[in-house]
Amino acid sequence: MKKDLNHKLFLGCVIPARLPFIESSAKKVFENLDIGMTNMENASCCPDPTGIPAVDQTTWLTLGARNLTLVENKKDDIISLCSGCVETLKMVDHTLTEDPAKLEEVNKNLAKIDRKLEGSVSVKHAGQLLYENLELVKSKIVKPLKGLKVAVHYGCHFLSPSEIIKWDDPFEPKTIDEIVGVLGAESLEYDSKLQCCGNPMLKTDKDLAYSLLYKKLSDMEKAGVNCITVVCPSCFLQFDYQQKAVNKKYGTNFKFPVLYLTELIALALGYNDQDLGLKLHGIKPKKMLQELNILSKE
Amino acid sequence: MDDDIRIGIFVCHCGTNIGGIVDVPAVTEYAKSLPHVVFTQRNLYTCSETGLNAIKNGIKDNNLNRVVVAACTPRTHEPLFRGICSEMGVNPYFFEFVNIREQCAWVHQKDKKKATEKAKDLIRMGAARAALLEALDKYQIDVKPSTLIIGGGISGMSAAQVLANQGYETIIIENDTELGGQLRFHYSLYPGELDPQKVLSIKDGLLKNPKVKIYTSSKIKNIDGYVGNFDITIQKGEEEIKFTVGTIIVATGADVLKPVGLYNYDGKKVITQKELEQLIKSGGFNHKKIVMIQCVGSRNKERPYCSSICCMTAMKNARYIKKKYPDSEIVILNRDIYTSGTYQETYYREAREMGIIFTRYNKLKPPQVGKDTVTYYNESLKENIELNYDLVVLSTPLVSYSESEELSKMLKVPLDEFGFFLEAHVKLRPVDFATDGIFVCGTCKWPANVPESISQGYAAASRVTRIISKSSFSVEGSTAWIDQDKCIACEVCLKKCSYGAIARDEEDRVVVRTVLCKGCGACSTTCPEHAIHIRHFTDDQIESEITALMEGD
Amino acid sequence: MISNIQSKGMGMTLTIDYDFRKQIQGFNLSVNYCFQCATCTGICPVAKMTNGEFNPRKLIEASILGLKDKLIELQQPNVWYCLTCQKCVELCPQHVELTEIFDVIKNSCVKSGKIPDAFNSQAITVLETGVALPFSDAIMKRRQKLGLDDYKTADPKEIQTLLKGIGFDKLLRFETTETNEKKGEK
Amino acid sequence: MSSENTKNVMIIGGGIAGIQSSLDLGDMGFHVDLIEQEPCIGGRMAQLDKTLPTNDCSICILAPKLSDCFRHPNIKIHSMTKVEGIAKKDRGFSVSLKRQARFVKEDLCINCGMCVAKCPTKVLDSFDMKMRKRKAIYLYYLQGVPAVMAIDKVNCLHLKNLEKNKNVCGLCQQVCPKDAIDFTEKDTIYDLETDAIIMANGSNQYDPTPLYAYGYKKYKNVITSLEYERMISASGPTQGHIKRLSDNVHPNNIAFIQCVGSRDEHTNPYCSSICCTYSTKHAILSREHDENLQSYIFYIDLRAGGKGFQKYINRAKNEYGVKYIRGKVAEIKIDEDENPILFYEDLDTFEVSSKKVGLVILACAMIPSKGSEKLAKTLGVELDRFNFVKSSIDSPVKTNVPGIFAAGSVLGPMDIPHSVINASGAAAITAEYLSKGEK
Amino acid sequence: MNEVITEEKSESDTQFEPKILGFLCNWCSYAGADLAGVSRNQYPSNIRVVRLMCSGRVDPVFVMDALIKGVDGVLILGCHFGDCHYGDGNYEANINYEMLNLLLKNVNIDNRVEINWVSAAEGTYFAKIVTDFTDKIRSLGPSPMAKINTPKDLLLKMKAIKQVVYDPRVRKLVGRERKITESGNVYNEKIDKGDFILLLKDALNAEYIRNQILLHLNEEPGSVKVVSEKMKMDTTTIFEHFLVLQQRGIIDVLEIKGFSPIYTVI
Repeated sequence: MKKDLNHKLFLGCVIPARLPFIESSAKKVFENLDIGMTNMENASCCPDPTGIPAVDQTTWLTLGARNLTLVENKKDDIISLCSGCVETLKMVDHTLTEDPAKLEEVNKNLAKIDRKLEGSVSVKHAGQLLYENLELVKSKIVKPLKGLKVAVHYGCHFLSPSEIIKWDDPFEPKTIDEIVGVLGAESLEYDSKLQCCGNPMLKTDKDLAYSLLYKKLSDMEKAGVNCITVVCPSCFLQFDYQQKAVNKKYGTNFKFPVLYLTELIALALGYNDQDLGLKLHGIKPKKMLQELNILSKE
Repeated sequence: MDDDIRIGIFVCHCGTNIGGIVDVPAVTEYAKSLPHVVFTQRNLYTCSETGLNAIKNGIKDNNLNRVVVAACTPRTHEPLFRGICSEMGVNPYFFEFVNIREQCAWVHQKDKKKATEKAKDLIRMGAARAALLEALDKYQIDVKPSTLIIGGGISGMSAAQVLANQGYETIIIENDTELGGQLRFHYSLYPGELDPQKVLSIKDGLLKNPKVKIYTSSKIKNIDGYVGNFDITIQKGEEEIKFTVGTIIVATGADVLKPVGLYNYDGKKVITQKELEQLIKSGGFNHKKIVMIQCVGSRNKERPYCSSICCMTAMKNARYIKKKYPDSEIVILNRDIYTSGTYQETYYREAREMGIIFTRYNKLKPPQVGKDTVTYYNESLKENIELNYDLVVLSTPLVSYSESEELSKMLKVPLDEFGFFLEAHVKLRPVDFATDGIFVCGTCKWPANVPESISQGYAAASRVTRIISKSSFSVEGSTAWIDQDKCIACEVCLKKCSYGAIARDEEDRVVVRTVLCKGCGACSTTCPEHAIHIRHFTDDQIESEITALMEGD
Repeated sequence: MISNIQSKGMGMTLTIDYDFRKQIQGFNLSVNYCFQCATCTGICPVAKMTNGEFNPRKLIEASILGLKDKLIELQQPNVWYCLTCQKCVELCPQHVELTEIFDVIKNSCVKSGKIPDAFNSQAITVLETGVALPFSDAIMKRRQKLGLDDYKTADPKEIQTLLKGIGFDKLLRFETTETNEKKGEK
Repeated sequence: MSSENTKNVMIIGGGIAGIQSSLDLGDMGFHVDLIEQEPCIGGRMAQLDKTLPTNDCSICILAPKLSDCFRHPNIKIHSMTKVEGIAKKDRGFSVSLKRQARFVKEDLCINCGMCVAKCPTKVLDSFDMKMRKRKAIYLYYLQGVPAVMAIDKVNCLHLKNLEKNKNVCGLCQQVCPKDAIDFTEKDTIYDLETDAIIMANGSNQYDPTPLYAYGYKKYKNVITSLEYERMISASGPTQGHIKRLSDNVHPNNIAFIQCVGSRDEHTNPYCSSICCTYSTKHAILSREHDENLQSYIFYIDLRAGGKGFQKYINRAKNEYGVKYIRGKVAEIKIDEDENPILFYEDLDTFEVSSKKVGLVILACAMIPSKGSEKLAKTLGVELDRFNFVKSSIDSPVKTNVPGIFAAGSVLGPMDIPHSVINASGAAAITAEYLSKGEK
Repeated sequence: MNEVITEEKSESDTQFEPKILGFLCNWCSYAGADLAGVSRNQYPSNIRVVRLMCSGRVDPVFVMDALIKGVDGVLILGCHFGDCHYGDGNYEANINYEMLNLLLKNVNIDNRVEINWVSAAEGTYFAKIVTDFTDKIRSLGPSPMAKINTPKDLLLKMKAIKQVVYDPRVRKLVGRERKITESGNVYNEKIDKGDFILLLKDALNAEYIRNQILLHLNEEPGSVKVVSEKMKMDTTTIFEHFLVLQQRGIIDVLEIKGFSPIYTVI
């Protein structure tokens, strides 16, 4: 990675406007590791790679390109907590550097708002940034997450399309599992580990979205996990808020707390549920964490 | 050598391999007692220099005329000991090998007593057989250093080129008016869109080469003789030409199936790939919507084989058209695409990239060719799709020429069920016939593309050179011969012989052409009159072993 | 669910729409590379869940042949069922960029007025606010509680100028009422 | 030309192609140096159980050729030898060869196997695809030629300790009845003059480990076709019994997956040509081993262009109940008993289904052999984009270097008949090349 | 059957050791036997091997010769179909074996002759075949022909069979018919011989009876009635065969005793 770049945190839509506790956990972690990070202001929707390009690819490209113009390339790089945002920005960046004609067309449109995109911008998922600083994380651990049995959900856009994301292997990913391991928790294998959480399907067919989620939850149960870790707000929404819906539809009783990766790390770094606002989760992790003495019982 | 039989038996310890199990001293002692045995000896390693010298001295000192070695397997060491015998003036066929290692000591390690008994029996059998062995000579025949190549296509010409350049007299006979074969009808060759003329240019070399004689518009009339000396009669117009050659290469090629009665084939709006090539070559091509249909008349009940070159040919033509007329629309209806190999698959991918449509039809619901539309059942969607066309091109397989039948009879070599020539062994002798001195290459054997046909031509040339690079051809001594007093010429044996080694001679007797005989013995076993004898494996020799076996204890 | 769409238009004879085919190729040439090995369908979670009623391979074959009726009018298979999880893209031995090709098909659906409500409303929100999820007061409070400084997103006006410049708004449906009628037609 | 020919030809690689070229040229009277890096000649064909489409025993038809080579007055076999360098001479080449120490005197060893019985060190046998152990002193394979032992110095106790000046084991030396063991032997480098060269150094099998979706090496019951070839071979590690590596249980059904590492832009874009038919062979043989065993072959396009191949496949369908399923398997998972479960779309029924089987055989692509890129560089021979030797349509066995020719699967994936054909072809072209200017 | 063997094995020192003759072809089965040696596969030592170039060389006459001489079992081993070094010698061996087998059924010796196919790679399999065959023969006990006083009629029947397989007519039939019935080629498709076998059966049966008649008449001239009694068969059948033999000019009437003609071999 290029050390000299200043990290611009691209928050996207879902996290700041729905899941601020993820944002705060992340910021606490960066602070603790003193990785400099400033908000990337004036950003629009990335836009959502599952929604907007379906309506109009040009719009998706242009709007994405606009976001890229917000940072100075070679001096800044974009860090995001959302796999969707990362995918969009990386793909837009890739498409436009590969295809000058498209770039020209996009810039023609951007001109109308006096913006211009030139040169490629480096975009990175926070998960990747943290993995690259794993030694640092290790050194700061004060509360190893002993007894935590984690179902890691990578999610699709964190890995794919691998030729553009150029990060972990889409069929044999290991980075998040390693982080979880370093934190003293145990990552358990489960059958549908690499399957999509089903969140995008909510737009087309709720029932199908639930059955996709149901498959994952029951596999996680079979594996005997006690919580789920994600690296994407959409996945978080799906797991944390739709578990009830699944229980309702299938008469099941899943109650897996969902912890975003930075929340997990924050816990290991010694932050408590107040600091992290864990009570804002759909399924409250507190009790489970206390039982494991990861959170002290007051 | 006088005809009283003097057998020497040498028993090998092979270190402890045999000696550790079989009581070699006892066995050697026993061997002394056998009829005609005048000398026995045991060696630590009969195959070692010391052992071999022991045999030499044994022969010299006791003027032995039969040598029996009881040691390991004849499959590896027989040539060695035979060599020693002939070195000492004992005919190599007077040598008998008894295997007491692989098939005795090593497999009966738990019971030394029985192993020893068995060793004795085996040696007794060997000695009995040795007593009846006959002296044989490797049969030598003169070889004419020349080749007749039947068929002047690319395969035949390639063979001719290699042979002639090595200075061998080469005769090409072609029933068409000029050399070149199917290659003449192509405007380009895949994958490189190479000009066939470049490939055909070897023709000029042949025409110039003094070693090459070419008979065009000629036919084979008669073939007689055998390896080294085939007597050939050919018909050129009115005149008959006779000559003798040492070897023959069959390179008569194949024809492209005319799909009469299939898919409304009319040669105008519905044509074959071959006709399309000629259309393109003549510049008469101007069509926009082309539909090609693969596997027309192949991979069906009647012709259950894949012609292996049609897919590439179709692609070549489609790519050519698409390049020349980018606005043309080409759909290739197929069942499986055959682009096996390195450049082939790339060629296929490029074709798709260019926008040529490949789509799968169903064998059981073949496409319907209408006046100006083709309707087919799309296997990938299971739905009917209608295509407009102004030209339909049918990809038909290569099929054998009907003339092959006649030729195969003259050469006494087999055809397969589709009329293609049948090689001696599908894998290890792909361009040989079972009959010595006759070889096969190119599409008369099986559909092949240009590079394959060329390498087959080369291969045939190589097999020929093996024979004609020597002045004579030597044949295994243990062969069959027919006792004419007993033979009633019932010809049962004729059909038995895989090598065409049995035939009627000029006096109309059924005789073995020793040159061609491989000595397997199938003929003898079924000869009703017991008139056929197999040298070195005679009835007496074999029965003597059986008798000897029962003479034990 | 999809099954009733499936039942439509079976057994009819389809014809190739070369222009539509060119249109798709124009957006993404990789569609040509497909040789129908079906790896995509084999790995597709939705195909598994719907036993092949949603079938990426068929979508590609139909795209190669430019079967517009099938893809846009009948929507069988229904392209909107793609999760964009990209598993097919990862495995495709011929590097066919299925997800992007499906976007092209979806775009054509939108152009012919066939945009699912959820997509439509998300698009409208982005057009009007610049973001997919606007900030509510409740959220603002939470952010403060968590000690997060407020976060300035793009100026909606700028975004509107930009998107209207592209004609994004023309693609969208602003009265949800006419939706159903539209479905009825054609 | 006369049978007393003074010209030399060097043939690199003692597989069926190299053997065929050697025999043809030897018979023409050329002196042939046959270079083989393994202890015995025979190559891939020696590893095969049966050959298609006749299903005749591979070693049965190969063995006679092996001994023909060994006994041929004009052929010299250089086993355990590699090409190190080459220098162009005015006529022909001077090639420097490296002969790896065998530590067994070829002229003395009588292959009695007493040393093997005594040797204490067991090593995974590469000839048996590492499915069985051999000793540190070993015969490369039972029917191998030259039929003499070799010691692999990496594993031999004595040799390993020799460096540390410790004198241990040496049992083989003690028991050898012919004093054939020579621990003092060193690797030797020597030059050889030759007038022409034929590259016949063959090909390798693609290692499917990177294809995580198939879980090779992760799942015990997912093996490669060459491993299966050894498994069904009567002289192989399981004496020809079909067994799952996880539990040695005989499977009831087997799946064969085509185009593993071929027709795939991620790995090898080309078609490996031979897999459709050799998998069919495997399926037929499996059925002959056990008439209740059900085989499934998953394919994209069925490619059987060779002589009798299509009929072979029809036979497999009709007489051996082999099921051909069109559709590439997308991924493999396993159940608790390590039964592989395949996920795929059946293109005949459009079922998106999964199938549980006892054993999965990956029909892996043929790829250029390990050394071949290095060798080509040494010889200055041009390779194609897949690292096979580059040849042209109108001269299929010539390389870009005059006097250097190629035969067999070094030219690209091909079956035995094709290898034999262009091996003989290369022999002819070589003979032609060497006769130039003489007449 | 297996139990029988194990019982026999238990008192192994006194057990009967059969003499077994093996005909092996040079290219596959003999090589397989060698491989058994190289791999040290152990098997009973009873077998004695005669090496031939091809199993097609195994003349049924050899086998009969061996059996009459008292060999307890004969094992014929060739290449698998399709492997034959000479193309199809093993088919020859097989058809000859089938003929022999049909004839030997008449005297219950058929189970003492076996044919099988071994490739050069099947060392272990070779050992197994030999072991199984040896055990089988051992369980059958010594060949009746091996006994010092072999039953006279059995000896005569065996001689008759030897003459049948020696007989030109039968050899012609076997030799010719196969090619006709055989549709096989090197791609070793199965050959359907059903009808041919039926045909063969009748022919063999007839010749078997006729050759017995000849052997009886060789001993002493006799009438149809006498010979029928010796052969325990009905006079009409025997009479028909007498006529055939007479037509062939092999036997003729010597004299008329009472009303019945006495025949003798010319």
